[in-house]
Amino acid sequence: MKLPTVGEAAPTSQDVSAKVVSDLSVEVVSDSGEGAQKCGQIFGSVSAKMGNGVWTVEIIPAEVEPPPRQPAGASGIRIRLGDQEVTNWGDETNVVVAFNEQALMGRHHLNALAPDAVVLVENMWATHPDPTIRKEWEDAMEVLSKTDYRVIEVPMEEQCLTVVDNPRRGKNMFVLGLLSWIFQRDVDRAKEQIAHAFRTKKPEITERNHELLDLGFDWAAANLDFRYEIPAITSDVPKIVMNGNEAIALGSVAAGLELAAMYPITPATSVSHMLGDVFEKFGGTLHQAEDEIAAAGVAIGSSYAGKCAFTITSGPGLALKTEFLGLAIMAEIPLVLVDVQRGGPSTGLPTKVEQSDLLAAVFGQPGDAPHVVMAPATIEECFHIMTTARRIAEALRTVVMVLSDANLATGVAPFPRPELSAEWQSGPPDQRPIPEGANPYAWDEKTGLSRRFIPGQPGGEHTVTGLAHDQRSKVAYDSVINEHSSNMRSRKLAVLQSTLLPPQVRGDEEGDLLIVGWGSTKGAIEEAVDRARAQGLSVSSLHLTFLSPLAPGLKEIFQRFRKVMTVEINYSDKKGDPFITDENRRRGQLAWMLRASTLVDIDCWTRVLGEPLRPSKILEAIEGNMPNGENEL
Amino acid sequence: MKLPTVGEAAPTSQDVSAKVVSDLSVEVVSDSGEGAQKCGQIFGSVSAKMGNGVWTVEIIPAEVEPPPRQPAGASGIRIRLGDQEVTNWGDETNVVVAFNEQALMGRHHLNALAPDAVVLVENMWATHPDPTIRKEWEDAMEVLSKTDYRVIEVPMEEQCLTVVDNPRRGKNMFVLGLLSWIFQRDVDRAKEQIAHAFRTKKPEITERNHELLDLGFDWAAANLDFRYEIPAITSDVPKIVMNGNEAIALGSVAAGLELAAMYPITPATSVSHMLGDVFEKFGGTLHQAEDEIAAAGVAIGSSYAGKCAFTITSGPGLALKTEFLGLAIMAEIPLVLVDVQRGGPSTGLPTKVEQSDLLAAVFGQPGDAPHVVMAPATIEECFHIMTTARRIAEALRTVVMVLSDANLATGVAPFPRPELSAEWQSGPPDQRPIPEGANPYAWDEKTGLSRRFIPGQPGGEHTVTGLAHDQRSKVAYDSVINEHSSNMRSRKLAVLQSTLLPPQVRGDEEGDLLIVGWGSTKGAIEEAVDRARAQGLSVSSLHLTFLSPLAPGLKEIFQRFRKVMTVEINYSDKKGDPFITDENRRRGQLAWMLRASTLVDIDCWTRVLGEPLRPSKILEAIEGNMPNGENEL
Amino acid sequence: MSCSLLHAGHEDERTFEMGDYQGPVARWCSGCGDHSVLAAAQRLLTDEQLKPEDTVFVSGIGCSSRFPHYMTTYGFHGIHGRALTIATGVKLTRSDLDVFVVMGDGDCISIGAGHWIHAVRYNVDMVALLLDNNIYGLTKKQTSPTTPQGYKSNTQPRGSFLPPMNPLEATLGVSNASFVAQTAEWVPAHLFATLQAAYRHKGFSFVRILQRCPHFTSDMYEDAVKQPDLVEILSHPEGIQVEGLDKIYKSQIRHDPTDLNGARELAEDMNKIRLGLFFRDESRPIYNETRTIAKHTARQKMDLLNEEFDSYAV
Amino acid sequence: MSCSLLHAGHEDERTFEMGDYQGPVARWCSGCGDHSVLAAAQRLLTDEQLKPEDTVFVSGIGCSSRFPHYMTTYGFHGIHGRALTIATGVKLTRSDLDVFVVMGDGDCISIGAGHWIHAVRYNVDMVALLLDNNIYGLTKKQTSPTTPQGYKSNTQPRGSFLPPMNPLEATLGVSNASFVAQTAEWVPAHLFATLQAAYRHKGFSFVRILQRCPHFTSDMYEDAVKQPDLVEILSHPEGIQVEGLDKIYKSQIRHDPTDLNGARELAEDMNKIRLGLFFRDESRPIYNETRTIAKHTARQKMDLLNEEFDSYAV
Ligand SMILES: Cc1ncc(C[n+]2csc(CCOP(=O)(O)OP(=O)(O)O)c2C)c(N)n1
Ligand SMILES: Cc1ncc(C[n+]2csc(CCOP(=O)(O)OP(=O)(O)O)c2C)c(N)n1
Ligand code: SF4
Ligand code: SF4
Ligand SMILES: [Mg+2]
Ligand SMILES: [Mg+2]
Repeated sequence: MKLPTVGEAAPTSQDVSAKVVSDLSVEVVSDSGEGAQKCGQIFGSVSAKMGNGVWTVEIIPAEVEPPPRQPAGASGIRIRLGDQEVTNWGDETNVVVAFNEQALMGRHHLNALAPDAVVLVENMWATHPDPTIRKEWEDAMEVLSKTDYRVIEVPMEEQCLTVVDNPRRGKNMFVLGLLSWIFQRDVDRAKEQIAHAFRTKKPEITERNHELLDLGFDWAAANLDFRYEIPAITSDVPKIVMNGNEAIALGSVAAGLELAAMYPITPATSVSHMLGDVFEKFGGTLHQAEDEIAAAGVAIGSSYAGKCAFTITSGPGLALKTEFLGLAIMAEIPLVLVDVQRGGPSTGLPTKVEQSDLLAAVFGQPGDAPHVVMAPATIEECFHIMTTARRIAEALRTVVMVLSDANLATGVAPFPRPELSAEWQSGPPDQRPIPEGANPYAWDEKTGLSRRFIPGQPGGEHTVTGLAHDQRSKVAYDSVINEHSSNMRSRKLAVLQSTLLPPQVRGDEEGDLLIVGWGSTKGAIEEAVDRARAQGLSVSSLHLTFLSPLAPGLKEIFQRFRKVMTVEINYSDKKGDPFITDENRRRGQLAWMLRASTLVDIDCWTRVLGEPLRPSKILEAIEGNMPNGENEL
Repeated sequence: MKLPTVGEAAPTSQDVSAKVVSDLSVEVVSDSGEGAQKCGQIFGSVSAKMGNGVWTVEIIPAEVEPPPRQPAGASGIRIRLGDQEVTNWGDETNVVVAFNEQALMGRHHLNALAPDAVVLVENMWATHPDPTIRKEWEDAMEVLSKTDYRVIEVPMEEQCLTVVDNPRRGKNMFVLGLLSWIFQRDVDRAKEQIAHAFRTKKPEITERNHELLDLGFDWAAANLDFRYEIPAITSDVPKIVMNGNEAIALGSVAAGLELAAMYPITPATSVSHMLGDVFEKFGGTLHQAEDEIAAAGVAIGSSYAGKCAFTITSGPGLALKTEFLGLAIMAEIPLVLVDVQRGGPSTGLPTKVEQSDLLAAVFGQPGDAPHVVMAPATIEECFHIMTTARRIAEALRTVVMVLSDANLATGVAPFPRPELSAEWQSGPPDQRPIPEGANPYAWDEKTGLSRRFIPGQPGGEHTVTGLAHDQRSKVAYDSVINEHSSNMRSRKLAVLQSTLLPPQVRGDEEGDLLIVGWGSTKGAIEEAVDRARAQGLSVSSLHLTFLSPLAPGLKEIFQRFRKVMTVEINYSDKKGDPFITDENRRRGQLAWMLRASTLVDIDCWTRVLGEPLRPSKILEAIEGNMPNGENEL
Repeated sequence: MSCSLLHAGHEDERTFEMGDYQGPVARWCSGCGDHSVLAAAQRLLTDEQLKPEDTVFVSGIGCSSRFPHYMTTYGFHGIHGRALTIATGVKLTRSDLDVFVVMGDGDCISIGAGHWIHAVRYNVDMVALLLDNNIYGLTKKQTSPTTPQGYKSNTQPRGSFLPPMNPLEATLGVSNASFVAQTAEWVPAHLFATLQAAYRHKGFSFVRILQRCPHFTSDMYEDAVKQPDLVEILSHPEGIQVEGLDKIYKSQIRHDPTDLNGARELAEDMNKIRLGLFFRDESRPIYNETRTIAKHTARQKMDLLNEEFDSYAV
Repeated sequence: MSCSLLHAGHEDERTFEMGDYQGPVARWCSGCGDHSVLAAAQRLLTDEQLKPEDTVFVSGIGCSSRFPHYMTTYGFHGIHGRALTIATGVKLTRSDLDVFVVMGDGDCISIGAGHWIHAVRYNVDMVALLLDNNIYGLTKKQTSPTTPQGYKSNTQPRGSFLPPMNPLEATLGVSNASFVAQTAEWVPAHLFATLQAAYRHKGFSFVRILQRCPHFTSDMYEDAVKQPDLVEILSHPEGIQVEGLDKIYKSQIRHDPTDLNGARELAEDMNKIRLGLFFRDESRPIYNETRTIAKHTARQKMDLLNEEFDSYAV
């Protein structure tokens, strides 16, 4: 996959020849409330419908509505298009449309723009009555002039005023027209999408927006000298497009989960927004509890009384649920917990991505609390993992944690439309009588598995407890019983592990370097590894879905490579930093777990930049960490 | 150290020759409320005063006052005496005094008695009006007759009635007399102790108890044919005697800690009982909060506004404090947390010992949350560790966790009286003005250390936050700042680690087997290792005080032994159990950490029996795990 | 919880004796007030002929929270302070079950305060019993929020610093409260009548039960037990009526349970121990009935989901 | 918090202007009610000439909890729902500091409910401000406990299921409550007077501030803002007196702030928006003054400790 380069200006005309590129990123940025996101979403789905690979991700400021025209307040969206499936947000942006120069500067400061990016910026600020604003504009242009960007001023305000009297509400559709021309998007499709997006508003709105779309399209045709063509993927697999949180919400419906208890927290909340909207119609209940502890308690009570329930949260909420998780594990009550990870520790970076909850998820509960931890790697997996999680939770009578993150939560991409099967759903709670003498914890000596008794089952009456207990669920302080029951709870993980297959290596089965990842970084890692292999480097990658228990065969795989290194979005001490030795170095969280379980000297390359990893940075890390290469990063 | 054997019955007489033994355990068991513990405590301190090594530990039923005459309801105390310092509760009991045969059976079922134990049991039940009770007595005697115990019936009730009309309140003193004769205790010392114990009650009580003491003493003299002599340790080091929780309470005073915020939880609560009593007179405040979360918040608020504060809890409470710990670490607010570990997971075994909170303590907080974790190994260390913890917390501006457990909390033993130094206390909070331009997080680039600004300091005004922030404590979502501040918080651990010395190996510096332990198991492990070495086995032991960061030099030490094995009171899968493989085996918590950090194949021998490890069992484990030995346990 | 409704339709030949609800011997101290509450609950279940399999007792942690272990119904001995959250989950999922919650004063009023306040507002149809001995029992005598000011404990050995929290007053201060009553474990007839009224109320029934803890606070209710005139009974045809109770408890006061302000004034003044129904309002919205949740087969759900996909189709 | 006392004795030449308390530009939405509260607080500090270094603003998490960042005093931006616990720790340790707590409705009434109830009872000397916009702002429009029944949000899109919690009523239900007031951010004069009364009260001052959130609930207080007659002012010489406010707010009601039951009745009926001092009682015990803590030098402490050892000597 090669990075696109922007062609030189041809004389402005209707028939500008389009440059063919295989992969390209566009950003639309503005102050919040100007609709840049809506514009990008429509552009993205039109592109998807036209057969491109698409990944869109929103650029969200930390405040709800920060002061206007501030770099830190930039609000917008990135759309990455490709002639193949796009699995991640990519590297830098090639084309940027900015509603004001400050939002643009915000992106510039974050190195979000490619050195040769094409920048289309609203120029009303150059002539703004307020002198300080004019000054800000000049300073910004001064800075940009020192870059290799190609900056094109666009009179958005002026143009939109010909159609609407408050352009603040219309610019985004003008820009959509602009982009439609540049990328040769099917204007009718765009209009359909607009109509759909505003279906709840009155028809005039849609008409107005259609006009603005045409306006932008025509302006571009008359004034721009470059167009792009990203060849379509020819595939007739039906697809649906959504973000990871929507996929989790619909996935939970597919899994037959019927109660979700949560307390709002970014970036997990949008799962419950979706459920709040549709869950009841599917027979589900969304309970917004008074806090995360209560949410866990309600979910556990619900599971105890019937089907497996679930709770949704992020780091700080995970922390609060810790005690209840121990109870569910001890009393063997199935529970699914979704943790949409964000930047930590503490409140950290609430809207940004991180993979720093792994160790807390696996080891965070006081006492010995064996349970299952999994991580989806794609938006599609966000959907399907809910069924797997629910099934394991019920089969093993334990807690299953699903670790997603802000990258999957906000990333939007198409994936094959699932072919639903009723088997994915669990049946109604068993209400048959319990045979005389059967026990609520009749652990199978070999597997530790046992059948759960559900209220309503005559003869199954018993009291579950978080205290040490015997097979009859009677409180027991006896040494032998405590050893045995601990043993049975732990055994279940070994049983699950024995059913797992070793993960598939991507690339050669052996070589110089193996990159190991988990969760949302899969797309970026594989893109980087592919690029590295294209450069002739002997590198492969491995991605883990099961973190507890770990999949089998890892040590064998690791031993076939000269070096093994994890790539994670969490913190690790850098080699060579003051006081850091191989002995005291704090490593990436997965690296650390793999070292303990395989005793292989696993290195790590991790970053906590508050953004998804960029394939190009991972590529640099690979180049810098080839066992024979010097200057390891 | 050899186990004592009880001599054959000599003709009853005043001058029974005493058998000299180097180490012997006594238990007094009864229904709760009969004063067995008081009896044992006085016996223990008299023995300590007479120069014996002593370790006493209470036998506490799970309920406050369970129904009478039930094996599970046994309440009492064990006193282990030695001619050397006694560092743990030992193995089995050699002499048992039981107020009823059911309490006795309770101990028998738990294998608490040595095969050749001498059993002195109240015989009023044999002739009790209630036939079921008589039956219970007969059945019990039937069982006991099949053992090698030497059972001696004692007419306690009958005897006590000659002095008091309600023997329920007097038997314990009669038994104290009994024991005083058998172990040749100084009766005057015993009477002093009684007087001290009942100083708050009216004098008649003391007189009555003195009479009962004499009565028991004389009865024994007239009816028993065996006495023991445990030679005294000749040492003139002044000593004090208390349990681990009392040591933590007084240690916090010595450390200059001035605010303790807690919520009651077994087995940690007695620390606060002691503080509730004495803290105010030392200028301290004990705050019983509405829950553990609030306790953490109050302690953090207190630290923020002045001196380092602390909070005390156990497993379930640790879980609840998780979120606040992340905040203290992120905002770099010093905090000492004492976790008196109990059996888990969940409510588990509230009154029993376990070492299962290690991983949760080190890794339990979502996000990257570097902090310090230490564990005292003796009651004496419980006292001194509080000063170390407070100092590190303030020097590093972070959280320091102290992991004690129920074994140390309830064990009572003498230790050298600390020679107090005013330097142990921190000065009053700095209130000097802050120089222009100084920052609240002016991290030293090399060490990550910085000076804390305390409210009241003019010019130091700033807002601390759990959000990502820069040196000025301003909220910052910038990638570079987040990487850098994460780096600085982590660096502090490496700096601390660089100041630590490699731990001392006990025994040879190299050999076949190295036993590694942490926390309260030290005494039992070293006793077992000494016995093994006496048998000629090539085994040494290593005990860790620092768990995060780990002390330096461990890998080098480990590599000098053919096999390294941790001994811990927490759960691990047993080799050879169904489905358990070397790959999926869940190991002891310390073993797991050491594997990750040293990549040495460290084995573990762990138990969760709800009781302290017995030296004899550790010895068996050593024998079974010698690299050359077969049948590994 | 109007059981009649719930059990309508069921064909069930069984009749239940008191013994059918009695589990193993309770391991509370002798003389502990919890024993009487247990007996009253078992009597209630017998009277109402509740099916053991359709009845769930949920508790937190504490002496009182051992309660479910001594019943033969389904039980959930949860964690400290969180019983109400678990019970809410049970009822949200299974409105057909009768749910009882047993909590201590530390459990409900201290660590559980947030859940307690919100459970009152949710008004989920269940019975919540606060076994209030004004002390932490299981952990051996620490101050609780309801400990009288000046009363000595192991954490406040020179006496509790503050005036006690008044659970009735606080509950009455929460909007959507629908049933608030107080009774005493040493007045079995009144205790039983109160449990019955609470059970028959549709909505969240909060019952504070004054409970003796002879082991740690033997003096706490000594006088009130010895001198019935220290106790005042709230009487009203709409309230909790106990035949012949006025023989022993002469001081009675008429209180209409629909009068919220009257209830608050009675609850506030703590000079007298008042037993009875302070407030009841069956018209308050019940959280688990405020929504309409579709019932579908797995197939139907999957079909619906498939339709849903259309709006995400590329 | 009677500052006069606290500052007695100090020799300090400085005088402070409004600007001395103003931090960086607040990043709240334009028109957000939080801006007015910030201004009022800064005016209060100026009026009372509080030393920035001796003043601490503690908050939880939420839009409103960004408050301390926009002041130039010491500040503690804590975690969601726990601000009151942190503030309690600060005041227990440093009674010489003036402590203000800023919370949102989700922060204080939902996740923070337990701490809120207990803080009212502790009656620690500080000012607690509830910035109540009846919604979760920072997380983008979810139902809060004070959201009006039927009001649509992202988690309850068909309308809030339950009647809202009434923070005043609940606070008044907690024993040992000592200061309970309500004001509105769009009535600056009343807002300021209320903050001042709260600050000057010795004990825990709970102030509910009705706050507009134009971004998510622009309609919430629209009418009340436009039609002053929908608002009723509690007036009393002992209450919160605002010069000339009666010109705009004609409907006034006389209420004696020592009358607890009157306060409850006024708080309960939600047909009118009532602003003013509902209840005040300076005689309630203050937790951080209920104990006598010895003051010693390190040396003295060590000597005492050494004596203590004697009773453990072998
Ligand atoms: C999270 C947590 N904190 C603390 C404890 C310890 N604990 C057990 S019961 C209890 C309080 C007991 O008092 P109460 O709730 O009044 O019940 P009672 O024993 O008096 O019936 C406490 C603090 C615990 N088990 N879990
Ligand atoms: C433990 C925890 N749970 C949830 C969140 C997410 N969160 C941040 S602010 C907030 C509520 C905001 O509403 P409110 O308290 O009313 O303050 P407002 O924004 O309206 O001023 C929530 C749920 C969090 N930061 N921490
Ligand atoms: S301690 Fe008190 S509450 Fe607990 S069982 Fe004994 S008497 Fe009952
Ligand atoms: S979202 Fe509402 S509360 Fe938050 S800043 Fe904007 S207007 Fe204020
Ligand atoms: Mg209690
Ligand atoms: Mg709010």
